[in-house]
Amino acid sequence: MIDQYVESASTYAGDIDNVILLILAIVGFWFLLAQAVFFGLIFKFKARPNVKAQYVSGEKPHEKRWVALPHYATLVFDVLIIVMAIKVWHEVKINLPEANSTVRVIAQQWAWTFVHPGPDNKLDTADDITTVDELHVELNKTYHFELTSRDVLHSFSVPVFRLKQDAIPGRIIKGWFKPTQTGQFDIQCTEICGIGHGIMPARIVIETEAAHRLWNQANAPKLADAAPTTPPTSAGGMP
Amino acid sequence: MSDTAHAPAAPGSHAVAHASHPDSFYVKIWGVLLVLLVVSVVGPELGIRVVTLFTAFGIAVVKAYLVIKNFMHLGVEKKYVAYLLLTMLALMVVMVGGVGPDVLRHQGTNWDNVAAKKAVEAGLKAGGGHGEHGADHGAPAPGAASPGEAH
Amino acid sequence: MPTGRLAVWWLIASEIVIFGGVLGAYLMHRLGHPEWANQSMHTSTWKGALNTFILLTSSLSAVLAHNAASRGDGKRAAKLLWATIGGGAAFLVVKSFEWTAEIKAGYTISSNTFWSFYYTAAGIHGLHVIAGMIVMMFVAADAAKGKELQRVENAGLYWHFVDLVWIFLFPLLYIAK
Amino acid sequence: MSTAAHADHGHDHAHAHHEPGFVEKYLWSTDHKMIAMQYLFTGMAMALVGGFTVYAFRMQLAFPGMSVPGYGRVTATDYNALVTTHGSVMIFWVAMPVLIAALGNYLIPLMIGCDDMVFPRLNRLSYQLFLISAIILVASFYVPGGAFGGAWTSYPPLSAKAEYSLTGLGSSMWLFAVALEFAAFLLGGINFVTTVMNSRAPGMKMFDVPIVVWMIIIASILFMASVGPLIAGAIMLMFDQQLGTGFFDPAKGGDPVLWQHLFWFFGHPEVYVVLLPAMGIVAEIITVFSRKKLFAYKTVLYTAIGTGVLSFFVWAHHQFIAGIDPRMANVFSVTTLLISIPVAEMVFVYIGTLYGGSIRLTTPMLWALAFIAEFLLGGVTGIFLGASGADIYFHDTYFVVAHFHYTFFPIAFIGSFAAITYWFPKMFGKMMNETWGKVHFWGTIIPFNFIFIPLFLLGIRGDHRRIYDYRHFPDLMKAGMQDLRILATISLLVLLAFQVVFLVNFFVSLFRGPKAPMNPWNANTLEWQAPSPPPHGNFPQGLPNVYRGPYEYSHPDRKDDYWPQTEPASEPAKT
Repeated sequence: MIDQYVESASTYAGDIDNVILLILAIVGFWFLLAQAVFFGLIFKFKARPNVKAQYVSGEKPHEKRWVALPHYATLVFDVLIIVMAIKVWHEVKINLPEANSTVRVIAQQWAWTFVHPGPDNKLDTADDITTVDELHVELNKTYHFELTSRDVLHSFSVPVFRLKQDAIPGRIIKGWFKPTQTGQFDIQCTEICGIGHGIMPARIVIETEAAHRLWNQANAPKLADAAPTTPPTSAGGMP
Repeated sequence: MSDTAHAPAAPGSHAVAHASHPDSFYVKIWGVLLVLLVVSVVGPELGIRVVTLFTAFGIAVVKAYLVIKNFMHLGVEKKYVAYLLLTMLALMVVMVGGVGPDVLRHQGTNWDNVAAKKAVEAGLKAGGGHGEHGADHGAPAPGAASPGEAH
Repeated sequence: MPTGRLAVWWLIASEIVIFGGVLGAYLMHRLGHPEWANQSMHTSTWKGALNTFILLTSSLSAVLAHNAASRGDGKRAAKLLWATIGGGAAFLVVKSFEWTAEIKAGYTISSNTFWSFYYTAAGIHGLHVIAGMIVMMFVAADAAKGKELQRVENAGLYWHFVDLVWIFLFPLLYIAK
Repeated sequence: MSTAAHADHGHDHAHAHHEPGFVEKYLWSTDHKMIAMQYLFTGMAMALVGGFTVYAFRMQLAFPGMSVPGYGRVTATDYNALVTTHGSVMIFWVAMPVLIAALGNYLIPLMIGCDDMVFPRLNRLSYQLFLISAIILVASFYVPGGAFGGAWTSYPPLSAKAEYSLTGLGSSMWLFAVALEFAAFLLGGINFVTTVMNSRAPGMKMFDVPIVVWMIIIASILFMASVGPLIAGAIMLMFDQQLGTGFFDPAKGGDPVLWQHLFWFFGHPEVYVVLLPAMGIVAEIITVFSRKKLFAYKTVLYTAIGTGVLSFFVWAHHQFIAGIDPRMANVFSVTTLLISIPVAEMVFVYIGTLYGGSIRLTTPMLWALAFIAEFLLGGVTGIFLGASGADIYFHDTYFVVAHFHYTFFPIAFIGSFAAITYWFPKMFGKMMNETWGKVHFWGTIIPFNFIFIPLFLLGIRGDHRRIYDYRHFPDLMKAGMQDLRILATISLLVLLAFQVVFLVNFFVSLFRGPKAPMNPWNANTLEWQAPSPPPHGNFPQGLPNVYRGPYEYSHPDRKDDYWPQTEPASEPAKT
């Protein structure tokens, strides 16, 4: 359902969409049923002259059953939803698959700094590529990200990945994604972070292997002037 | 909920309503509390961790029990008051239980509180010696603003 | 149960969660920060112990006041309440000497998170001491005239609770080093 | 039980031996009904503040950069302050005072058959603290730097440091106002609980207490039990702001996540604090207007208590992606979905109550039914957010905004309108105009859905919250998205315009309405056995005795389809 509106560009985007779809199907059915019963009762039992309302205490077992049965149904469907949701949660947030590469994401008021590992695919080396508000990743490669913030809370959200994680100053939070579609998409800050919260957009650029190699070569700092242009530890509480 | 000021009686030796305790009874309780206070101050001086914990916090619980039972007369109060107070305490346990994994611990699944770890490390290093601590008070604990040597 | 006493119990219940919030937060930080031992060693155990003694004793006079009031002896209840108020005042005097010494030594509320908790927890408790003293002044004035004797017990209950909080603050802030 | 209480507080308020002056009657009163009116009118005034802020920032969203008529250009700073104020005002200064304080104060003594609260002066103090807090909040708009703009959750470090928020004074005023408001409601809650425990009319047993009173009591207890840590947190945050401490500052050894926990440990029970009284109001109204006994009184009560207890175990679902340990999210996901069971059960019970009834679609009944219909949508969309896997996508999008407005709007407004239209005859002794009441009803309900259904769609498309201008995000300006924003804003304007109908109807009925009889709806509960409006002391013919539960409608042994709680069983049925 979601992918009709927002592209699905990561391996787990489809799984999250499926959980949402499952919940939609379950609660949608019960919602419509409850509304149908509700409006049906209102029309059926509208006041008519000389018809007295029934006296039902709702305390007798056969009356209580009408509440108890939907109650058990709710429990069963709750369990189903919990199982599906937690499965996806583990996939996205708890289990990190082996990474091909790691990027560092540093949030601050009101910009994103992305540290790419560069041609040698290692962070904290001289050829790291640091960009502002633009993250370059390669198609079909598993990435880890290390997320932190320099000042207040921010949130790293990539809607096409269905990924969202708050950045907290003083903490490093790890996560992963694997892009499955090339293109340029929005990165949002989804945690209010001051007056510039609304002007904190960034873009993620997902490239093919060849294009990414070219970008790496074009942007990697020349080793001669590497030291001044690549601060290995900017003031982000990063290693 | 009845009109009577106090529950009729608790079983056993407290069958008498609390108000009829003579003054000397409360003085005795006070004496016990003072003895406990002395123990709780002296105990930690021994420097044994278990003894410290027991004398400091175990005795605090005993003191609290004595005050609640005898001075606040909870023993002869309506039962629901005790349940109410215990519920509030239980809620605090729930809160600490829910918050602890994030705040008490400094790392967990896929996250690492580097600022707190650095603060611990720097604090322990600075506090190695005893005595001249007037000097290090002003220095702010290092944190996220200055990058760490985390891994 | 008389309405006044019932209300005091509910008040105490809601105060438990307020102190529970501060102390729970402190406890979690304290357990995660072993280096705070280097700060807490600068608190004065004997001043804390003295204050514990003062509060325990004022609790005794509060419960004796209640005993007097339940015998209908308003005059004695009022005297004992004033003794309790005196205990509260003595507590505050000790506290102010203690804080003055610590601030002079450079340990202020913003030096370090341990000291922030130290001043905040003890400060909130101190405000409760002051509030209890003010309430007891009104109750004592009435009791001396033989009026509203049931309030002696209610004020006493609140005072015992303030004492209880201190019983836990003392080991948390002073003894655990 | 009542004797002790009455003896205890008899001295607290002189029983009007002299004619009180204007100030004493309207501003310094200790009468629970007058204090209820003070809360009601303050709440209505604050609703206008909250409505004005939403008008200004929705206009900015639909027509970015325009000069909003009556406000001017909404800058990024203004936008944040407006959003923050809207959230805090609607929850703390509208929903809480109207649903709990105003209705609690008005209904509790009348419905349990006593002459006043047990602590009338405490009650007055509670209102005064509340009024001061409201004034401080509004005043924060006029201080240098402007009002606080860090959202109603006030997460540090943004809220803790002026260099981040740029509203040093505004942040502190906001925080102080909120803390003061909590203190006011703590005092009020203690008063409610002790009153109901000690001052019930003779014969009124536990299960004879009307559900709305039970709900207000459970809500007050929930509030008391949950707000403590946040009061402590507010003091700590205030020290962070003003004294330079570092409780929530990682650079000083603190932890910003702690505040989130303290906030939501209160914040989630708070949802039920306002939900339960609204549920109680609906229970009263649907029984009266379907002439039915409440289906399974005890079940309603137990589910309410169950909801209250469970609500203390679910708070961290607000923080799934906020940096808590992801394993804890599993625990909170389970508890969150479990809380759907008692809440759903309550709704089933209300639907069950309609069965076999004789339903009269009066204005209050329309509101009560609309509450159920709209709240259902709010409830089921909560499942998406409580399920951790789905929440990754929906967190902090407009889906969340739409979800909680589908719960809070029914609670704060539909519930309040139901209560006001239902108890108006008792409160003011005048009948409200039904026709205009229905015009207002449809003029509110229809645009309400046209505001928030588009917001659900925007949330699904990835619109995130608290953004003052979406033109910075190319993916959020795709075809049709701005149209949805404009649709929501236009619907809001329609909804706001129809509130004028309510205000006019309210005040015209208040001064010119036909006189209300004592029991215009043929209801059972005790307040309808007092004159309309009740005088000081409530029951001039003497405090009532209670002989039965509150929902004995259409009893087969009786000719009348109602059976007041005060009518002795032995007397022959009235004809």
